[in-house]
Amino acid sequence: MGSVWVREWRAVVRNRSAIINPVAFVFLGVLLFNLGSRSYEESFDGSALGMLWVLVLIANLLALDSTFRRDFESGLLEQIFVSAEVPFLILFLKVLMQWMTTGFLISLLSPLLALLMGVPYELLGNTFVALLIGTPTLSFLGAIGASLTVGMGRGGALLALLVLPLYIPVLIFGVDVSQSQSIALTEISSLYWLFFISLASLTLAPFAILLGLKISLAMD
Amino acid sequence: MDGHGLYVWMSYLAALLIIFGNYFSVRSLLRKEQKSLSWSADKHSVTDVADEL
Amino acid sequence: MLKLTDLVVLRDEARLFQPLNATLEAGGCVELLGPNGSGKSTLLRTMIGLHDQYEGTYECPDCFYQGHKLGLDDLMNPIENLEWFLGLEGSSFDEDSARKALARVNMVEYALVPCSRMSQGQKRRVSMVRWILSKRLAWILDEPFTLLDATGVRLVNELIQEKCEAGGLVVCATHLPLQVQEKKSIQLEALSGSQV
Amino acid sequence: MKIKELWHRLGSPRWFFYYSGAWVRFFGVFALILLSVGFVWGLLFAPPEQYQGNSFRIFYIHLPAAILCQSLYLAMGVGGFVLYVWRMKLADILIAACLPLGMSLTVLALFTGAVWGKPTWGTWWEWDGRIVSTTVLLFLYIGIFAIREAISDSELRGKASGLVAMVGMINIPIIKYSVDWWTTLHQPATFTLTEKPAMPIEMWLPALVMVIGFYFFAAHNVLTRMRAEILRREAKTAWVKKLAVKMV
Repeated sequence: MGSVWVREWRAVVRNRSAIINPVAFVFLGVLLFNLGSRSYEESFDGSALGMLWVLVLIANLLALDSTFRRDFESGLLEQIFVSAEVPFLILFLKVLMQWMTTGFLISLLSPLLALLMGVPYELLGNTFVALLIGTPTLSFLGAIGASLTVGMGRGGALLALLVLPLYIPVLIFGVDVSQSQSIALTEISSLYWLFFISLASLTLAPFAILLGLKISLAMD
Repeated sequence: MDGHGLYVWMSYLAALLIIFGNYFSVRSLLRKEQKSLSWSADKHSVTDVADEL
Repeated sequence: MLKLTDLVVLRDEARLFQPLNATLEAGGCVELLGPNGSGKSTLLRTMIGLHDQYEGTYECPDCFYQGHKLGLDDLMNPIENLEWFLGLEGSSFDEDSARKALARVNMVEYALVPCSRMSQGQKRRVSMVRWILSKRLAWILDEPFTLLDATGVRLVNELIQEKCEAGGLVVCATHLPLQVQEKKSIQLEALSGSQV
Repeated sequence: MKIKELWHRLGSPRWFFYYSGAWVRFFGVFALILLSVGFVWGLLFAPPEQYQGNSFRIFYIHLPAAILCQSLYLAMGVGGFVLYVWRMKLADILIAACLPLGMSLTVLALFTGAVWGKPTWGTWWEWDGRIVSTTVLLFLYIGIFAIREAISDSELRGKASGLVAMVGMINIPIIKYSVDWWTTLHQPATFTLTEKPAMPIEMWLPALVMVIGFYFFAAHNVLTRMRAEILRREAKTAWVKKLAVKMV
């Protein structure tokens, strides 16, 4: 099992564009948003946070297709299904790595992003926590869609159609947590929900991903 | 209908449209299948099919 | 032991060939012949469980599978690829035997070169190292001669011969008959269209 | 034991085809009666509502459409579950049969909602919780439709759409809850006209007739579509050939 971890880590580190692209996309999105719509007179009204979350959602969506694509096309995925004792764990690991390069990295940089969006200082902490808890859901639910479309040459539009409706709760609760005045768990129930959704998708989604990949492998 | 007639009629017409649309599409689907089946039954002779049974 | 009983593989609800019956004891080798589209690859994928539309039954031991896709990560070098694969299988990895096996396929000087810099034929050779190191009882090989030069073809035959002598079991779909001492042949005929 | 046996027989297309025939006729006849009664009643005889006047008559269409589009999605989700647990091909046929009707009823629910909204709220579209959830439902339907279009192998197509339907079914309550949450945050509920508890019997009775009528119509529609699909898929089997000989 150790060598499998090592390999996943190497695959992430050596595929530098996969690390840079999502983060660069969010920064560019922030830039465009400010050029397009920000007016300096207005005080902060929360729509900037919503926009930031939408950018994170789309950045994740754009990176989703590559979760399994390279492994599928090179035949590593079929080796995993044929030879591995527990494909489940390896797939879990893969999605986790996808999260590291998208959601996790973006969460780490979120204070900077939020400042660029004009979010007041008091909300930076909340935004960070909300992103950190909310983004794993995006990766895991999204990977279900990716597992089904990986066998189709270009499944981009279909992937968006399958996945974006499922992102709605994360967007709503995430924005709400980001905007809350306090971060105490007892005071904001949306944080509970964000937690719940995250845990549920972490535990349930891998089963669906397994089934989806089996379908894609049988299509081959 | 105190000025709301247009809205009410629009809704009911839309409902009728969708009900009949679905009804006829399903009916034509069934007809099509039955037709293609009886056509292929014509092509095989009846005894031929009886042998297979 | 490999055992196929009235096995028919379906694709899109259509049978691909006539029901197959075959038994293969350990130490045996079977070559699967047939024109394109006769269902060779799909039969192999059925035996390893990647394709599950079939009628009849089959028994198949733990397998090593080599499909059309090589299963090598372009970002990694052969040593890393092997380490990953053996970890996947749950067998132990040591670099000496990996290098020895690489020498066998004449690729030892590429041990630390990322696979992205190799030609297709060279990648094929590297993938053959996995056959050698795999601890699985059976090999399921899908057209192993593709893209190989004459020495490569000879090497494949030798490896299969050795596997059988060591008490292994080889199923190989191929267009080029195997050059081994004892083999069974199964000829698949493509069925025309959907005869269910 | 008996129920188990019945269940397995239900999975056989042939058995299903034979026994669904009578049900189709039953549902068809009652759907016709109930819907005719419901349409005339709702349109002409039900009393106008106190505040909304005659535009309330749209409710008799809107309610059944909104209920049915959710029920049909639920049926698809359950179909997906059955497909995976019992590997029943009939479940795939069920999913395929629910899809067009469910999608068109979702559109109908959205359309009547908009048409109803204009005279009552003064706007065609409001970012209200129920409207948003129904719109999301429409996208979930489109997703299943799209994935069915994208996969050519019939068995894999069924499995993939069953998986998507199951995932959607699990997510729908969460999506609904989150959207409701969002609405209450952003705008205090200003219109709760349909949820007035004391609706007089002359008004909810036609609604009930319409809902049951729509259910019967849906059953008729879905079963007939399934029967057509069974004939198509099993066209080469002996029992369908025998049937075809009878039809000639």
